[in-house]
This record gives sequence, structure tokens and C-alpha cells, in this order.
Amino acid sequence: MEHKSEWEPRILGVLCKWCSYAGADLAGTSRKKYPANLRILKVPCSGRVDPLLILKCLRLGFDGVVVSGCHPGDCHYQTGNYRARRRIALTKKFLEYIGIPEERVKASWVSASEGLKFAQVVAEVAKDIEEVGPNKLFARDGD
Amino acid sequence: MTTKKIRKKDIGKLLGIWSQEFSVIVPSKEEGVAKMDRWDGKDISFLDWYRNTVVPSKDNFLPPMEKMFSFQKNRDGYHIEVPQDEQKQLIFGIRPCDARGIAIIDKVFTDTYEDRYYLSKRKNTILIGLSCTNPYDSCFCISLGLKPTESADVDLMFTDMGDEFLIEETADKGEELLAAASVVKEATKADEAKAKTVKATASGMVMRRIDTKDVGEKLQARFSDKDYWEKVAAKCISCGVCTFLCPTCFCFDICDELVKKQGARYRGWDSCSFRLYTKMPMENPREEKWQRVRQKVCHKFEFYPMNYDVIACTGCGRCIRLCPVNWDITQILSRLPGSVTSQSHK
Amino acid sequence: MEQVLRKEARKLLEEEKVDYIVGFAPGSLKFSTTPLITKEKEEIASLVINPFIVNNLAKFLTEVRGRVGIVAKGCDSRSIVSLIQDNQVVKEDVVIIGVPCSGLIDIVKVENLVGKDRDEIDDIALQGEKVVVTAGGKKRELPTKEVFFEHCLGCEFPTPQEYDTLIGEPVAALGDKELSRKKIKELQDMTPEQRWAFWKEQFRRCIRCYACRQACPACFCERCFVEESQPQWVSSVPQWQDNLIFQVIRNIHVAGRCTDCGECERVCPQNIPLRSLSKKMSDLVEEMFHYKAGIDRSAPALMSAYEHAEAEDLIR
Amino acid sequence: MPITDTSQRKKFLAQSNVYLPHIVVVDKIIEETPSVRTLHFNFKDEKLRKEFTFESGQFAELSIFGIGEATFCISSSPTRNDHLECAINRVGLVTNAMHRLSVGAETGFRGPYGNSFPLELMRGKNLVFVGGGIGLAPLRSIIWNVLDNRDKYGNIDIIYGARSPADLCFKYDLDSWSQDKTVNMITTVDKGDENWIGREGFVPSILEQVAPSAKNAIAIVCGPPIMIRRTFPVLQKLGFTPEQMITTLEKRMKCGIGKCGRCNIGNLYVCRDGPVFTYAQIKNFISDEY
Repeated sequence: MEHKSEWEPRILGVLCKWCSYAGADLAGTSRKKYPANLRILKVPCSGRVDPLLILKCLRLGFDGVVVSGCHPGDCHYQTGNYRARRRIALTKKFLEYIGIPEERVKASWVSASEGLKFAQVVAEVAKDIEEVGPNKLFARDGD
Repeated sequence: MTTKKIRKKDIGKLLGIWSQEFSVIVPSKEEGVAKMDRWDGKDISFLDWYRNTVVPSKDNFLPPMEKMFSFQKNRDGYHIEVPQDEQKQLIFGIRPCDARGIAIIDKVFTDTYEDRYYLSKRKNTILIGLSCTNPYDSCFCISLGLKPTESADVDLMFTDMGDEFLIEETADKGEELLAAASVVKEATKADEAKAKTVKATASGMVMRRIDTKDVGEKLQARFSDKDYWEKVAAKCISCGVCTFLCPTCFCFDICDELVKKQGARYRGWDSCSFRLYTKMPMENPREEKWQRVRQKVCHKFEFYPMNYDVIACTGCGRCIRLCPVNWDITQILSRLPGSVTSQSHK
Repeated sequence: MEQVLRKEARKLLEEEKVDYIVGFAPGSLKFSTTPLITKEKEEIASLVINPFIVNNLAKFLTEVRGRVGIVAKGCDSRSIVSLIQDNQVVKEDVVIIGVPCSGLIDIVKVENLVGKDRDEIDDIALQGEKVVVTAGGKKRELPTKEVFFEHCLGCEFPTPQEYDTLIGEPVAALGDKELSRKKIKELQDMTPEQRWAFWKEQFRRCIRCYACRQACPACFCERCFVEESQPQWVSSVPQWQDNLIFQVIRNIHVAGRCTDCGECERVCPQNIPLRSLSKKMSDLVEEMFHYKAGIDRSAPALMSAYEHAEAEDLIR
Repeated sequence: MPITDTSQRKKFLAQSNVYLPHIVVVDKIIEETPSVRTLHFNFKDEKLRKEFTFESGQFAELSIFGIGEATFCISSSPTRNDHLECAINRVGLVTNAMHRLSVGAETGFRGPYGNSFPLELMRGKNLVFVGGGIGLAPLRSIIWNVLDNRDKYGNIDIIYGARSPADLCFKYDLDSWSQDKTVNMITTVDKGDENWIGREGFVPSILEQVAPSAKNAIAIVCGPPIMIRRTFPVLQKLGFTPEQMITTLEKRMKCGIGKCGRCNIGNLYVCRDGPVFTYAQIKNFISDEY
């Protein structure tokens, strides 16, 4: 596709500070390569991630959002990520039904020691988003 | 006042002539919702089904949302740009109640400060009325001193006489509009008589009434009666249907937006039914539902007449017809102590 | 039926078991009803039950102060249960007067089928599986499937599951799941681009009157997220982008609370097919978490519970 | 009650479009209390800078582009017009953004709107100013206006209170009024701290203690709604008639010019018919809607 040459996907990573944020850090310090256009939002727990945040970021023009938290069973607050899973799974399915390509909203479990996994997840997300192209879902069209 | 006439099947031709100069707007349907929309250049089937639109024509002057200006920050500071809006439009088929509604809100938008967004559209618009020969059972325009065939607030008034329309030229602009149209003929005395019968029949079909005599004083006397207003407001769900769809409601909100460094200020409809409408950080003078319902009723029937000598209601009946809970202003007013109201409905 | 209901309601007031009765009274338009919220015994005589009792009265439970005797159809009773699950309503303060409901007539469908508006129709009578409509001197028989609300066609619980007294006998579900999901199916058969284009066009027409939210018993927030100003999540003017976000998030918020009463879609003055969102959401909830809203008042609300193994395929 | 000539009000409209803001530049910021700061600003446009006039009591719509507009009274006096001042209490979306501004920032300004304090009526009279919290902002404009023409007015009492010593606004003004021999300045706080040596108590009760005479006097009241509501009965007890009591009201506003609908008290719009009212004008509605 034509846009591939100059356009790089802008991705928002919403990361739990106890695990995935540290995982991202590890990916950085151990020089794992992942797309540079990732903006990171640190949250206290994946359970804090409001679906509204995901939609708002797409509205503001991010090409994709990836939410990441501790593996099930490992939540610092015991159950936060289980609750997050319900909410995010439902949101993903519902957004798909509305017509938002599923590539744009991803979720993953990344622990503090999984720097490599983090880099892989982001690379995969970036690749998927490159397939679907820039996010023009909410673009203004002469309204 | 001179009268003309036109055959029904020639309406398309007349609209065609007007489209050369104006953006012609006619009743149309979108997803089953009757609204005023740009004429497609052919279809005049609305003459068969049209009674009234869901959203009154006020939205042609005060749209649900409009951009006031856009702004951008450069090296030397902020720059503001106002969208130009000079298109001449012609609305064909506005009902007398909605035309009166526009005349009523004109007063607000010209009071002290001229509202350029409203008035630029208003001044560039021709209103062509269509007598309401099949009013709804929720209509009560007669009580507001209005007839379903009233021609006072439009530039031309069309009245359906079967195969033909009688046209009244109520404004100078109206005469010019017909000058070039060969499909328009002079009306005869017989035509005028026929139209008169149609009009009388139409007026006779408006069954609902409210008692507007001293209504302001009666409401003033009730103002502090919390029990009364709580009872009146009990079933209201505080949505914006009655206000958004009211031809005389004009309240708006102003809101900024900034996406990807593109900024703009918008205004959009607002409603006194919403709690947020008057909410201040520390205090809300109309926090309770009954206070908001009271504001709505008193604004229309007490405050607006105090300010502008006219009741802010045209009896179009939308607030009754479209209310999710069938909250009925005519019942509310008839329950005001001292009101006489004859209602003939189920 | 109405007589039994009135007797029951009067008794509740007289025995001071409740402070208010919430039910339906005849509306001021043809073929309409209106919510009746009253303390007065004299007004009990106007309580009605007919195929036009459309409102979900559970909406009023969160704002009426005191004990309430409430008339509830199947969907309304589920909304009440859901409110109890969410600690919005205390069971002890509510007396549910259950009314079995075999389906409500969608007046708009009747209007479209006979080509006349509500006020031009003389009579609408429900006779078994048919609805007889008299207009302009002509009688027309319409199958109920064509004139009932879509949510009624697929209703699983036409008889209240939770009640203190039941007026009349339980009724059978119509259970036409397919007909009830026709629009959803059509949407699912589209490509994501087509679906997005569809909703974009729908929400372009939204005027943000909030009738959907205000009519919805599951929308009980003191302050809705669209009214938040710090941060301001969505614009207060009806831009389609924000209209869409409002509705999507509203549906996520009422997930597990929506009982498919169809009020959001019915009250929309712009005819936006909102039930195609809310019903899809309840289907997803059932499919993914085996949860039905408002069935068990001792069960935890959908979003405050979890299973150790669920939705695992969606998150890597 | 004299209301400012409306033709005067329309004088500074941008290109005949009432809704277009002028650009102003912040040139000084004074932190008044932990939640209140005063912005000193001036027009970017030279011509406006020279010609702009207003009257004490009028207000303006200030905007932060991309965030929104909010209503503020002009707290400086027209007798000192080298710049304009607005005091900003950090409470909402726009005011929070204004607390993030720094010197040199550009914001939008529409105004002046509304009527003003009736200087003609006040001439030769004894004046009692009663203020609470940030309610001193509009009073401050008229107080300086009066003090700059001191010989035209009789006795001046200023009774001002805030929740705590830290919440007192315009401390530099309070100091200079205390030192002014022609002014009876009384400051109070609801609750003092260990360093507070002044009065303690709510404004209405302090007013009752001070008991200024109603004879040939006018009382001008501004503060939080609860204070205004409780001050009027005290003034009435002291013999003030509803016509002698003046207040300036605050309501949620959007347009500032009587169109958007929300700031009414009965048939009066705070923006169009006020914000300055006599108690006589609003007494029918005040207990209910204000």
C-alpha cells in the first residue's frame, strides 16, 4: 500500500505499572527492537483501563491501542486483571461489531521479566495495524 | 393581498425555478423521520404524506450543532477564522406553527446584540408556508391565537384545495418569487372561497385547548409551591425531547474542541431539562427535576411574555406527541387553579 | 385484570405497605399510556394494563423516595432485580406487582402498515395472535409478529421472574429469536467498513437529547461520563464522533444490566436503531460470560465478578 | 435602577460578531490564595488597548482556546485602566486551565457585558460593602472606583470575610483600605488560625454587630449564594429597604448576552439584565432559585 512508505502507526500502550511497564522497560534496557511510535500510558492496574480511554484515543487519532497487564493470577491487587479481562474482552467484541477493526484494539499479558514478549507484542500490533492502515475512523468529513 | 394559484402537479416546476436561485428545502424522510432537507430536484411526493416534521424548521437557523469559528496557533499567536455562510435558501412547506416559532425566537436573537450566526441564515431564507389541513390530535395552535392556516409569518402561503394550491402573497418578497413562474395563475373569487372553506375546516379540526388567560399570573402564584411542581414533574425523565423539538426553544451550549492541533468552537442545542444546564461548581440553582420542569413551563408561559410580549409556545403539540412518557403540557396548564380547558381526546 | 391490579394497589396503599404506587394510566394520545406515580388512593382507579404499557417503570425506582408498589412486566421486573443487584434499590422498599406480558404493540409499526398516523386510526384490538386495526372505516388484521416490538418477539421472560404478587396467569414466550435479531444479523453480515459507515450515518442524525439514557433504568449514574468536564471525554455538542462514543460506552456501561426492554430505541426521536446495539451487547454477555441480566438478585453484577478461565482467546 | 446604556455595551464587539473573542495577553499573575489567582492582562491589539472602556460591575467571557469559555467579572477599576484584571477561582475545566497559564500567554476575551453598579445613585450616599471570599472581586472594582473619587461619597464601610486567613483575597487591597482613614475596614474569617488576631465569625453576623446605619446609605453585597441569602435579612433588620440593597449575581453562563438561556432568575437574565440587581428586583425568586 502506498501509505506504508511515509506513515508509521501511532500506538498507545496502556501498561500496568507492576508488570507490563517494567516489561517495556526491560525491553528497552536489553535493546530489544520494537516500533518507536509507541506512546506509553502507565496505569496502576489493567483493571483501571476504562473502555472510554480506548475510544477516546482512537478518536484523538491513535492508530491502535494495546492494553497490557499482569498474567492472570499475578495481579498486584489480586483480581484487577480478571476484571479487566471481562471488560476488555467485551469491549473488543463490541467494537468489532460497531466496525472498528479488531487489529486496532489489542490486549496482552506481559510480566516484568518478559521484555522480549513485550517487544514481540508491540511489533505484532504494529504489523497488524500497518495492514489495516491509518486510523481514519473518526476523521472529520466536512461536518 | 393578492392571491394566485398553481396546479399541484406543477409544484415540481415551481420548485425547479426556485432552485436556480436558492437552495430549496422541502419536507423529506430519512429513516422514517420527517425532516426538512435539500430538495432532490424531482420528488414532490411529500405533498401526499407530509403533516409536520419531527424537528421544527428552527434547525435551519439554529442547527443542533454549528461551528462558530476555528482557531489555530501560529508563531505570532492565535488566529481565528469564521466560516462564511451566505447561501440563500428557500424552505417550502413550513407549517404556520413552526413559522411562528421562528418569529418568536427572532426576538431573542435580535435583542440588544445581534446573533450573526442565526441572523445571517434567517436573512437569507425565504419561508413558504403550507396550510395545515390535517392537524394532529396533539395540536392546540388555536389557543395561542394561531390558525393552522395562518399566513402572517411566511413570505408566501400555500393552501391545498385538492388539485390546486391557493397562494397568498403575504410579503413583497413573495410577489417577486412568483413573477417569473408561468405555472402560477391568478386566482378567482371562487378559488378564494374554496380556500376559505378549507381553512375553516382545518381550524375546526384542532381539538385541544389550553387556557392562556392570565396564565402568567397563575404560574407566578404557583411559583413557590414545591408540592405542586413535584407532582407535575413526577413522571418527567429529564430528557431533552420536548425542548429540542420545540419550535420556540433556543437554548444552546458553547463547546471547544481540539483534535490534532485543529481547534474549533461549536455551539449546540442545550436544554433546561438537563441538570448540567445550570450547574456551577459549588451550587446548582435547578438541581431538582421539579425546578427544571417549572423553569420550562414558566419560561414559556410567564417569563417570555414578560420579556417579549408573546407566549413562547405555538401549540404544535410535539412535546406531547414525542414525549417518551406522554407528559402533556395541556393537562398541566389545565390543572392550574382557575383554568378552564376543554379537551376532547381519549 | 385491571380490576385485580387496582384492588391490589389500593390495598397496598391502605395497609400502608407502600408510600407510592407506580403504574400506568391512560395517556393523552390515542393508544398511549403514561406513567402514574401517586400516593393518592383516588388515582388508583386510573391504573390500566393494555398492549401499550411501553415504559420501563423501574426507571422511577431510583428517584421516588419511600416504599414503592410497582407494576412490572417481565423486562421491567428484570430491571428491578438488576437495580437490586447494583444496590440502587433495596428489595424491602419495593413491592413488585407482576404483570405477565405477551407482547406490546409498536404503534409506529401499525402506522407504517396501515399508512395512517396514530391519531387517524380508530381502533386497535389485540385478539389472540392477531391485531385488528380499524382506520378510515376499514378493518385490517395484522399478525402480532408484524406489529409487536422486536424486543417482545424475542422476549424470554414475558412473565416476571421476581414478584410479590402476580396479576393474572403466566404467559408463554413468543421466543422468535431470529425475527427479534433481524437487524443485528444484517449488520453482522456486513464488512467492518460497512458497519462503521452504517453507524456513522446513524449517529450523524443523533441530536443528543439523551432520551435513550434518561429512559433507561440501567442508566442510574448521578453524573454521566458525558457530563464530566475534567477530563471532558466527549464534546457537549452533537458531533457524530462523540454521539457514537457516547452510545458505545453507554452500552458497555449497561452490559449485564440491559434487559432488552427496548425503551432506548422506542424513545429516540430520530429513529436510531439503538436496540441493535443493546441487544447485541446482551447477546455477547450471554455468549461470553453465560450471564443474563436481572435474573437472580443475589448474584453479583456482571462486571463485579469474574471466572478464572474465561475470554482467554481474546487476550494473549 | 440605572442600567448601562446598551449602545455602550456593544462598542467593543469584534467585527460585529458578538461571539468572536479579542486576543489578550497575560502580563502579570498574582497568587491570591491556594485556589485563586488574579490575571493582569491587556489587549494584543494596540487600538483596543487604548480605547477599551468598561464600568465597575461589568463582566467578560474569557476563553482558553481548545478548552472553553467562562464568565468573570472585571475586578480592576475603570479609573485605573492601564490593564484589566480578573480573579480566577480554580473550580472547573476552564478555570483550571487558567491556573496553568503563565505570563505571556494568549487568551480570548469577549466583553464587557452586563450592567454596572449605579454610580449616579451612589453619589453622596454612605456606602456599605459586604463581601465574602472571591465575591470581593466585583466589589473591589467599585471600591477603587469610589476611593479614586472619594469626595463624591459619604462614609464607607467594608465588611469582608473568608473561610480562613489563607482564603482572604486581595490582601494588598485589604491592607491599603485598613490604612485609609476614610474607610471603616472590617475583616473577618469563619475560623482563624494561630496567627490570626482579627475577628472571627460569618459575614452576616459581623454585619449585624457592626450595624451600619441605613440612613442615606446603600449596601452592596457580593459573595457565595449562601452568604448573600443570609445577608439580606440582616440588612433589612438594620432598616435597609429592598431598593437600598444591591448585589451582583453569578450564574452559569455561556453566551453572556441573553441568548443561551441558562442564567435567568424569573424573567431576568443575569447576563443581560444584571449582573447587578437591587434586592427589590429579585426578591420573589431569590429563596427559590438562587
